Amino acid sequence: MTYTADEVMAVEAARRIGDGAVCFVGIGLPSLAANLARRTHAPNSVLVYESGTIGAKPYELPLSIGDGELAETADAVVTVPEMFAYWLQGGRIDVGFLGAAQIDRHGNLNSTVIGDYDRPAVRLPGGGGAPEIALGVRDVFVMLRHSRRAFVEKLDFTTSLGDRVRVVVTDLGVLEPRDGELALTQLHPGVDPEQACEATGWDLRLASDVRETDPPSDEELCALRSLRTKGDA
Amino acid sequence: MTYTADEVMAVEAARRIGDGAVCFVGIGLPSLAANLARRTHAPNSVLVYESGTIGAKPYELPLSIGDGELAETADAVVTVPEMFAYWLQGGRIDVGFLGAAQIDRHGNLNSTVIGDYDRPAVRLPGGGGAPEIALGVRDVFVMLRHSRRAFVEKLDFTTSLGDRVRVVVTDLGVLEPRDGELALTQLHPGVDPEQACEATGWDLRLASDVRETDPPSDEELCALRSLRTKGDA
Amino acid sequence: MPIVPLSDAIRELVHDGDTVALEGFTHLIPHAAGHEIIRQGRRDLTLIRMTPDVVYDQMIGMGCARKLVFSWGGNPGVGSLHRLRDAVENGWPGPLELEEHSHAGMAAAWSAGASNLPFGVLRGYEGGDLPARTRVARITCPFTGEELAAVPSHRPDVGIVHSQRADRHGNVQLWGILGVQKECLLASARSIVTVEEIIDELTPVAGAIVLPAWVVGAVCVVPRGAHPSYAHGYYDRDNDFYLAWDAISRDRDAFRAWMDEHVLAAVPA
Amino acid sequence: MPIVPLSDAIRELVHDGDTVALEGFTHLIPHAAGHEIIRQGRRDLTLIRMTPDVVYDQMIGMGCARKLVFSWGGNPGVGSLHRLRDAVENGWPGPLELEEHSHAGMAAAWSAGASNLPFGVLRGYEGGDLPARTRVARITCPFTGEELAAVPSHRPDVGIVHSQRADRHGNVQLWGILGVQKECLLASARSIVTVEEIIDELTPVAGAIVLPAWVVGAVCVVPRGAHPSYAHGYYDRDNDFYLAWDAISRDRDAFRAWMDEHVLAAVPA
Repeated sequence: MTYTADEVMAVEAARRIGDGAVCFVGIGLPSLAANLARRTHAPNSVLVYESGTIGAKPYELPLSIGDGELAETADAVVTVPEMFAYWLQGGRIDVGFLGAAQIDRHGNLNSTVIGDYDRPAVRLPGGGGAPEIALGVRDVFVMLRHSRRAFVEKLDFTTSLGDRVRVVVTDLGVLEPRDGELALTQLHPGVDPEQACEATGWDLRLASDVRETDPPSDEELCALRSLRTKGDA
Repeated sequence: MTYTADEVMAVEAARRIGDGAVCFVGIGLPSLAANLARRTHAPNSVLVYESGTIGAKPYELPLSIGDGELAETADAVVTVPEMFAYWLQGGRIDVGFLGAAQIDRHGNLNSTVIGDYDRPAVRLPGGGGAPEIALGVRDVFVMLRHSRRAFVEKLDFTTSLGDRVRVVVTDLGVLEPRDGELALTQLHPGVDPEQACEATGWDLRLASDVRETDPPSDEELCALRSLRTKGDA
Repeated sequence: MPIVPLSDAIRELVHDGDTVALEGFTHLIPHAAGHEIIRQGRRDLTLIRMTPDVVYDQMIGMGCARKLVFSWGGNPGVGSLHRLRDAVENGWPGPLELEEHSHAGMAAAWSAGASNLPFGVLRGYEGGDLPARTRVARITCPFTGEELAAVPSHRPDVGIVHSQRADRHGNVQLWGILGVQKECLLASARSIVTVEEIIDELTPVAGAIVLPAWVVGAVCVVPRGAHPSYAHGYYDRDNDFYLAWDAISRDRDAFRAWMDEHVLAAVPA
Repeated sequence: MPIVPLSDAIRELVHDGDTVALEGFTHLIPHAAGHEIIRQGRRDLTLIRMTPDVVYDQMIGMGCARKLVFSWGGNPGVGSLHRLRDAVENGWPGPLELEEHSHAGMAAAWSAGASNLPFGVLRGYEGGDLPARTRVARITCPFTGEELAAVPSHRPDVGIVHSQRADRHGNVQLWGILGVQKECLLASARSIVTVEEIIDELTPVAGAIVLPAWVVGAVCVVPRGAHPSYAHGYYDRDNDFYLAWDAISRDRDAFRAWMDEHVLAAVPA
């Protein structure tokens, strides 16, 4: 089966979710990846949405983080203050997904502004849960489409820190920390290293063991597409 | 109808609960008084128990603060941390009832130890909610049987402060703050001032306008007795 | 205050210059109340909300707000809030001051406000550029010496939430995703709750919370008062509207025309 | 850890010298778990509970405890805990160290523990003799300059609670008076939940909370495991027992005889 760049991102991120992992997921690609993992190799993974739903099992992908189906299918619904205090800060989350407008070589993220903070060229939505997710979960997974605009030498604003970023899944490949900075460790099928370097605003290092991503299997693609009946930004 | 000393205490305390007052009640006489008020002149008063039940409407008096009927009849049940943070500390309680083993002329209370703290003659249950009730509600009502052992010149231990004590209802009469200390303002029917002074460990002042408590009416006594089908320590 | 029309509640309780929070985490967002504030032309409001979305975009675009206190200001699952961006990037229709937090910080500030505490404590605001741009302080644990973050609590003049239903006494019941609605209401000096319906007696619902009448200011009956947000058990989220809002709100004139037709010309609830 | 017999859970998870909390606010007090700790002869425990009542009286009288952290230690509606008093007043069967708080302080310490914070903040511990006798510090609001109290958070080695039921995966459901059970379980390094029954699937119950299996240590099926406390929806509080305990516990020999017959000689759950 053929597949899109977004699909390979979702599939590759999903593969890295261990069965039983407790995942703090946002909307969009992270929600897609986490739900895919739950439908394939990680049926016991737990989806936690910051809206307060713990163990949500949506049949369709939610458009927003607070869709009703999340509450209806959850093991528990807690208030937002409880979610952030008892659950995220409580250190109970294994994997946190983050997106951003910009990332640097250390995995620091910007989701606040492009340009100067006081007179921004683009005012982005802001950090939301990211600053504390970035420090409060065991492993941070970043999902971000690869471009020089996004993979920058210097962030316009540091919204969250990269200390716990274990993997960055892009539409071209995968970056992981090696010797203190993110290096390319995987390329998706049909992508060559120059493409990834070209789309990166810093001098991207290639890991010594760069490998090709296994192409999405038919099973993965079917499971993924059956999820995508609702919008997924 | 004839009545007991405990009954006149409960009736007199109940009378002082305004309709609509939100009352933080403990078990025993306070619960009896607050429930009586709700059954008589103050049907809109709200009973809050520190176990987390808000707006409880027990049919029978509970033996403990956490009896199931309190939860079943409550408008809301909240956790104990929420009760103390959002509701008591939140400043939403009008009247808090307190008992104690000892009281001094300023309304300070001891419910911790008799004797030295480290080698007590009697280890009492301790403060429980009292320290923060004493400072967190608008008006503190104390209910305490009158005796020299309880009404003392000097507390063995100060568990809670008397700053907001508005009234002390005893089995002999009523004390209220006058010119910086508790003075006798009411005597129950058949009690003479000497009895009250004799039962007080400090030189009890009589207010200039000491009056006799209205005897419990038949209606009050009937309502009270219909409540007392379960134990009430 | 008894059960009153929404227009009366807004007139009496929301004043120019007030700090106002219309809370809701995707679910139960009090859109109708926001629209009434717009109709009544309130100005210079400081708006607080974790996730300002379309209704705050509308209030900002209509010039109600002087300042926004928030942690994530986007159209969930869609993208930007164009009126918010226009205000911040271009000062249209007027400048908008921002006080920006993380979700964890906002949540702690709401809990602290509901608890009558002046600040909330959390592990957060460590590193990055946010701490320098917001109101946060470091605080030291007196027992362990650990450093933590302190955020000032939220104590709005008016808190506004939407819920499914109330009884005739004004006891309010709310279920589904609970967000920070209870905290918002308890932290506020005055409050308004819009409800889908009034019933004789509240019956138990799994997952529901009840806010007793004596902590609620005004209760206003506004069926579909959360639309295009949703009311769990009553109607679904109008995802199409959120998608459509992206185009409506990109252009100042299109935005004004839409507001004129759908909000200003609408009959108050 | 799967669903296991109570005796196995206590053996594996509760060690001599541990800090252990068997929480419950009158409702759902884990008596059976306390009895198993007594049967297994644990020693030098630091016991935490807001309202130590009969089961703690029993554990103290049987010599399990070195220290008690609490806010109200009585027999609710009845009077004293005579074994607790005998330990404090006479050092029998051994000395008992006390760390005494107010309910508000204990509640804040539980919330802080569940939140992975080293301390909780509250308005309290102002004046009186308690602050000098306990672990409390003053803390200053960095924004307003107000002085507040800080209490060290509770972080027990083991938290033990009782609840109505769990499903086969170990997801626990609990309703009625909620107390501090969730906080106790989340604040503890290890945890044990005794339940009335295991069912195939948890169905919604108004007012219920669910603790997912992945935050719960061991689940043990112990019908009537809260008796003489109660399990809302299963059985009522045995008020007569609480009244009877007053006489049983006044006398050391009567107490030992009762414990021998009803606890030590009983078959483990």
